Amino acid sequence: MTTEGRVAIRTRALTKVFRGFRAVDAVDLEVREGSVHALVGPNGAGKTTLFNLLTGFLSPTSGTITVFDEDVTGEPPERVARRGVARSFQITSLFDTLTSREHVELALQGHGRQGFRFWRSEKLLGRHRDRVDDLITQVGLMPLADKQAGLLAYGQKRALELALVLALDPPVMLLDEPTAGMGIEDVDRTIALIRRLAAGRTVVFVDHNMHVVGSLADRVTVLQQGRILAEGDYDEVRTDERVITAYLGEADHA
Amino acid sequence: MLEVSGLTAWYGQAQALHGVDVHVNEGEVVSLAGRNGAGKTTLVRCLIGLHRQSSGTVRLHGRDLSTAPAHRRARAGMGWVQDDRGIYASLTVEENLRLPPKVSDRAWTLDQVYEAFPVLAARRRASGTTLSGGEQQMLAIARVLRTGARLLLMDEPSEGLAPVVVARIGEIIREIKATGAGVLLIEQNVKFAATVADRHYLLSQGRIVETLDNDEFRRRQGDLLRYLGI
Amino acid sequence: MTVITEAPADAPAPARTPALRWILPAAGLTAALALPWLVYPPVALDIVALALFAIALDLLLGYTGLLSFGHAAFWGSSAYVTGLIATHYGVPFPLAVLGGAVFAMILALPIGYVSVRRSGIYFAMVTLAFAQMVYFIGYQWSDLTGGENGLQGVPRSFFGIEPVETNSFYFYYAALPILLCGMAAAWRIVHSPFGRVLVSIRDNTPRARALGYDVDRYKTIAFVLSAGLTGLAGGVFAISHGFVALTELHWTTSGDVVLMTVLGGIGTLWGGIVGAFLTVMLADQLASSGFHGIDLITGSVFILVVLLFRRGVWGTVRHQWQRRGSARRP
Amino acid sequence: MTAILQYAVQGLAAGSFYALAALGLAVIFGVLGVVNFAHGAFYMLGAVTAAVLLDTLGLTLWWSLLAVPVLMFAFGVVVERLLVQWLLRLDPLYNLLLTFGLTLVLVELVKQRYGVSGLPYRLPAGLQGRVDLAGVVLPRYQLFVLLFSVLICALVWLVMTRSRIGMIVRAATEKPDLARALGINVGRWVTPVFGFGVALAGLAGALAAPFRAITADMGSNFAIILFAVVVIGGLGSIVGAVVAGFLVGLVEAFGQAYAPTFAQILIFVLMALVILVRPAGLFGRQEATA
Amino acid sequence: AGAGPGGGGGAFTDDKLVLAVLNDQSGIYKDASGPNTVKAVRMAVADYQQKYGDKAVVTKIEVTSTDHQNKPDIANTKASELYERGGADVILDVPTSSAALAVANQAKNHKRLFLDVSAATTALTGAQCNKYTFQWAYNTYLLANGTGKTVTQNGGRKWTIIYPDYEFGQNMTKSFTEAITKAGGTVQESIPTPFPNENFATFLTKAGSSAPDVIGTMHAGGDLINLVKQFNESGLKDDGVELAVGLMLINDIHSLGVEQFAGTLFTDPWYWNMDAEARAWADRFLAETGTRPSFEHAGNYSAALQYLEAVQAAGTDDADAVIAKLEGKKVNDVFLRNGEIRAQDHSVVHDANLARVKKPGDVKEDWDYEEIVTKIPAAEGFPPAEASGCAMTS
Ligand SMILES: Nc1ncnc2c1ncn2[C@@H]1O[C@H](COP(=O)(O)OP(=O)(O)OP(=O)(O)O)[C@@H](O)[C@H]1O
Ligand SMILES: Nc1ncnc2c1ncn2[C@@H]1O[C@H](COP(=O)(O)OP(=O)(O)OP(=O)(O)O)[C@@H](O)[C@H]1O
Ligand SMILES: [Mg+2]
Ligand SMILES: [Mg+2]
Repeated sequence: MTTEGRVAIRTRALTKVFRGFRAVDAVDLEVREGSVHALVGPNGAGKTTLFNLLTGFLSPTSGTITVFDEDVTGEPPERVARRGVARSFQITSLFDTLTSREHVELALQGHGRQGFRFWRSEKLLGRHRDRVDDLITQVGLMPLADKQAGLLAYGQKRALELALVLALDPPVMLLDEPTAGMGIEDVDRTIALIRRLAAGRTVVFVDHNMHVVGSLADRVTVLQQGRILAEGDYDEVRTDERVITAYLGEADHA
Repeated sequence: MLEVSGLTAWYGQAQALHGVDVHVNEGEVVSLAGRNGAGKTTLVRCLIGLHRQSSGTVRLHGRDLSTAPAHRRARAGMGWVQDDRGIYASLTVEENLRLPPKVSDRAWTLDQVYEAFPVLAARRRASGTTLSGGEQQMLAIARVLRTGARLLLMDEPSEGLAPVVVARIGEIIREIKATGAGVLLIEQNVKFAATVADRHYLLSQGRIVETLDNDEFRRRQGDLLRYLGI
Repeated sequence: MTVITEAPADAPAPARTPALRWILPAAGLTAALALPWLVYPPVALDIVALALFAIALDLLLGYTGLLSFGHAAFWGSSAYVTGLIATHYGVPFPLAVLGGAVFAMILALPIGYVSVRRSGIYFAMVTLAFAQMVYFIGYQWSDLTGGENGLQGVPRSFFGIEPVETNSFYFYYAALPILLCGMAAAWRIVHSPFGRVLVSIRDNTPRARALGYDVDRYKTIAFVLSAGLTGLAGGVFAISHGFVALTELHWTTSGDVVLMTVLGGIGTLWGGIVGAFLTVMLADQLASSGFHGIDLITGSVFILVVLLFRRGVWGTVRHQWQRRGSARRP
Repeated sequence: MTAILQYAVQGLAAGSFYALAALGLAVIFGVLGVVNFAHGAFYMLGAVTAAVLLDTLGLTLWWSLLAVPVLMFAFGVVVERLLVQWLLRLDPLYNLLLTFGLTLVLVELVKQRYGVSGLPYRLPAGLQGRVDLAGVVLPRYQLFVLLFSVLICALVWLVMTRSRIGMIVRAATEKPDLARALGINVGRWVTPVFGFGVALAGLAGALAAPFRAITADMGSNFAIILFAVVVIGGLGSIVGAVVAGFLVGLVEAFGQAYAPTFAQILIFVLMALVILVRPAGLFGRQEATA
Repeated sequence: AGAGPGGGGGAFTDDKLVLAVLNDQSGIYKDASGPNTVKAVRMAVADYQQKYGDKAVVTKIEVTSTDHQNKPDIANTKASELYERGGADVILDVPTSSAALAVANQAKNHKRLFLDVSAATTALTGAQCNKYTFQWAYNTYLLANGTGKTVTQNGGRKWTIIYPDYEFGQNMTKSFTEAITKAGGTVQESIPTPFPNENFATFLTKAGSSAPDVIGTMHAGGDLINLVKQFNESGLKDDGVELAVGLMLINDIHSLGVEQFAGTLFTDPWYWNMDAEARAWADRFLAETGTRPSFEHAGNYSAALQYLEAVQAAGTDDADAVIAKLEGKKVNDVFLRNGEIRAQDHSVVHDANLARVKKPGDVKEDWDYEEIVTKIPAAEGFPPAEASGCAMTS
């Protein structure tokens, strides 16, 4: 708990308006360094929009974003990514003609500006082989490592999506519904994986699976209609009356 | 109402389905479970007529639809909720709802839809794909209800939905069932599947390996989890 | 060579046997050396120059997913600059060509910088618009370019080596290395870490950005590199012909070269050579065949290729080869 | 002052051709996702057809304005069934290339059949002469062209945005598979829409016959400007195509009046500016992420 | 010269003479010269053979035809190939100035003849002239001087010129302005237009606003037709404004119809119905091709015929010897009236005509479109040799 004081991501009065519709409305979010922070809320609460703002895919209507106390408001996605903030996508987003292996290589070479070396051979990338194999094994795609991503089944794509983020080895990871579309066994494996990787990193994730939220999150922020409805640890939030009516419903959610 | 026998499907030279036999009765909800890549999506795409590299017979209400094109199958009463939702960006929410033709007199009216999903009413003029992931899922379900299809093929309808909404969808499925329609439900969420479905097919590597009724399914949950990874 | 556009489903891209890796370039080189014995040397040179042009275009189209409908701007402006340098400074032609290529790259920088912000059909339109502007400048600035009449009488000086300067047969061999270097450069770019990034941008731009790639920068660099190679080809072309016509800047030139690329096969590099060869030979044969209406044939070929052999000539051959290859390996 | 007014009306009249043809281009793009490079050739065919009808059957412009769109519609249907439909699911690039090839063929065929110097055409008497509107003297025909095309544009816009047909057509093109699965017979819609877009281009051509050179090449330069028009208006945007069509007409007219040397390049400068400031065009839907 | 060495022999490379027509057989110049030019050249060969019979110095004469598709690069490569591999002794025609200039360069490099007919740029006989290149039929100076001067003298004093803003149009405008001013008229305004261009409404409004007697247009081909149509529609004609055209071919009138052009003034270097001799040849041409000849067809016939005569006189196909026979020769034939092949600049000067397009009612037969207003003597139509700017080196 020594790292307590540092804040990985902080937003101040962050607002995004789409043609008069306030998708994110004056959100003050604080994510501590080293924590695993869950973002939950009803559909359309603004979670993905908030992710898009944090990663530069949308620029805010007003408000500021800082990453480790540096202002990143309005920076383009690649800049934000190079500051060590990596994200996964809720709707799967891969390179259809590249194989799983090439995906991971691509993510790995991003560092160190190797990407601009148009005069070098791509065999240069062979040096990452061990890490690539390791990452692909971790997400369980080893048998499919040389299959083009466009030909994978949905769940397999989700796994690859995760591998890509892991490959960036980022200090801050933003995961948008990392377990959506996975079977329970895979979900549990993914939870274990995320937990393992979370050590020494900051993770923000969105998930509708309360099992996942419960097993991973140190802290939970509940959004509703673009605003923060509640915040606290899992048990606090889960028993919060407002959260139950707005989001969880009456049923039992283990 | 739906009888499928000997359904086989390929992707190029890779066989994705091996002689699948499935049937759904009127007023019955049947779930189809299996781990990622088992062939669930492929199966429903074959049923609706979008995966052409397949063979086997598909009958609906005794009518042979094996060679019918997709739009004919839809007219015959099949409704499909796509796994990636398939919302039209070039249409507004309301246009998305108005689009499908009515195939039976049980088709939902716009009012019914808006009552069941108030979010959609609020965003009716928005372009379809500006909705959030979960809202799009609701729209996709609502859109099929607008046709009044007698057999619904739902590919992971609860994915990405807030628990309250999942519960609401469970209710809707039961309502539909009460009207005598049949539902073939693909679900990863075992709990949800167990609460709405009457019968369960387990699909593994393109084959139906078991058919279970609800009690059995509940009883063997833990065992199935390990065995099939669902 | 890894397969980029259309790999056979399921089969991992078959590894090239080492023998094949050498056979193909060797065969290509032999063909290039033999060409002026088989066809009229200036025509042979047109083929090789346009092949490099098509390859440069493929670098953008096939590997970055950007269809430029304005590459004539770089081809033509390099031709003019090369011609002007050769006329006014009398330097050996490779130097003049280099000057032209550098100019094309300088010109491509602002154009690329602006254009790559758009993709798909918009990119094609923006590049077309810029090319029209360049055409217009070439057109209006007739003191420099000779306007409609073209830049006539470009000398072909080469260290005073008489045969090269006056005989197009020897000139071909003097110019060939420049063009081959250009092709080798294109090959290298495609098979570099940089090339890998280009492909990822083509497939899914937002995702590439999320991985930290400054997409616009990559595209701009690709654009400038492509323009440079195009310029190299345009410069040699100008020297070979001894004059530069305004048509080199016209959008139809861009269109012709897109045809060559598609005909040969998008995303194959080698296809550019095949496409250029077929197109040039076709035009050349038809010119003296007594058949009037070359566009009838060009157009029909275009339609047939797009409808029936979308992979292009080279792409289809390669595809068949790989199918056979993977069938043999169970 | 009257000069300015005069230029404005002339610009709008010239813009009518762009607006009509661009409308067809936009409908085709919006609905099929096809960038129809052959649109200029269809415009040319419209004019040639009008000239041939006059020459062989003695059909005057009035009849041509009816007959040409009908014939061109049929022609468009044939082209779609024969060629375009095979590429609908692929990258729009392929159809761009296909129609590029088609343009070459069509232009060449007309050259072979009717030569290169052009075909004669005569205006019906009712449209000859000039009208004087408060000091602005205009050829009567220009005025007619302007009013006629505004009318057509408004009609098309109504159909595409307000009718069920428009909705179905948009859906069928965005996700044809899904539309099928929803019970819509996609094949039935796409073809007529393509034919309709072609008919609009043909109509513009017929309208141009009395005061443009009717040659095989008349469409090639026109097509390039047409692309600028739809890009300015926003590809696939119906209102955008029309507004941009008239706008480009105006820019052209005033450019010609006050900076003749730069008149043509002005349009491309305008296009570049629009794309930079509003990437999706004046009326286009913004792309997902910039 | 008289009878040369009879029946050929070593004086001819490959024992034959090759006349190569290089022109646009598919593009915009197809109708004006194109394939029918080849037939005209064949007619010249036949006439030569008939005239000399056994005395002809060469028996084997070939006429080849090549399509440059209106692309200067192709013209350039093809010219070089024709000289090097096709055994061409002379290249004929070559429309489009840039193509003709490139071919002239090849002629110079290969030391073989090039007789330009269809390209009008004065550069061929001016700054870029060379020993092996001749310009046979016309140039921009002739067009300007013919039309500009004569129309002004006939009363059209106030001019407005509309011209396409490129080399050809600019040169024409300059030449016209000089000619008009010299004849005592004024050019009130010269309006450049883009090229190519379809919409001339604005330009015509502008041109009409200064109430000129004559609007002069320097456009050609499709642009010319656009302009004429829109001129007619603008009603300027009713205000008494005349239209004078810089370059017009009879095919333009044919395709657009006389009524659109009726009354238009222009310079025609040669008209098929201008006299009995021309008409007789035009009848033969009609029998061969099914249409009436343009001046370019006749020009090519003349160039081929005079070339053959010079070969006959020289007794060889050696270019330098043939040129020696051509230079300074005074000629009269079907096409050339008071013709002279000037040695100084290789411009072939001759009398031309100022023509007016007939009214539909006056047309008596097909292609009977022109009425000759006056003759333009060679000395007035062409610039004096000293003024050409040609420094004839080889
Ligand atoms: N377009 C395709 N080409 C080749 N193979 C494919 C294609 N689509 C799917 N497959 C393969 O077919 C198999 C079945 O895929 P399908 O999408 O039906 O699985 P699923 O059971 O729906 O999985 P998920 O739960 O992940 O959605 C998988 O192994 C997948 O890799
Ligand atoms: N580009 C856009 N234009 C207009 N409205 C938008 C746009 N993007 C998102 N919205 C709206 O903003 C709201 C928040 O969307 P967002 O995707 O952030 O929700 P979410 O919390 O991620 O929901 P889910 O859990 O369903 O994915 C939604 O109502 C959506 O319709
Ligand atoms: Mg979301
Ligand atoms: Mg699935």
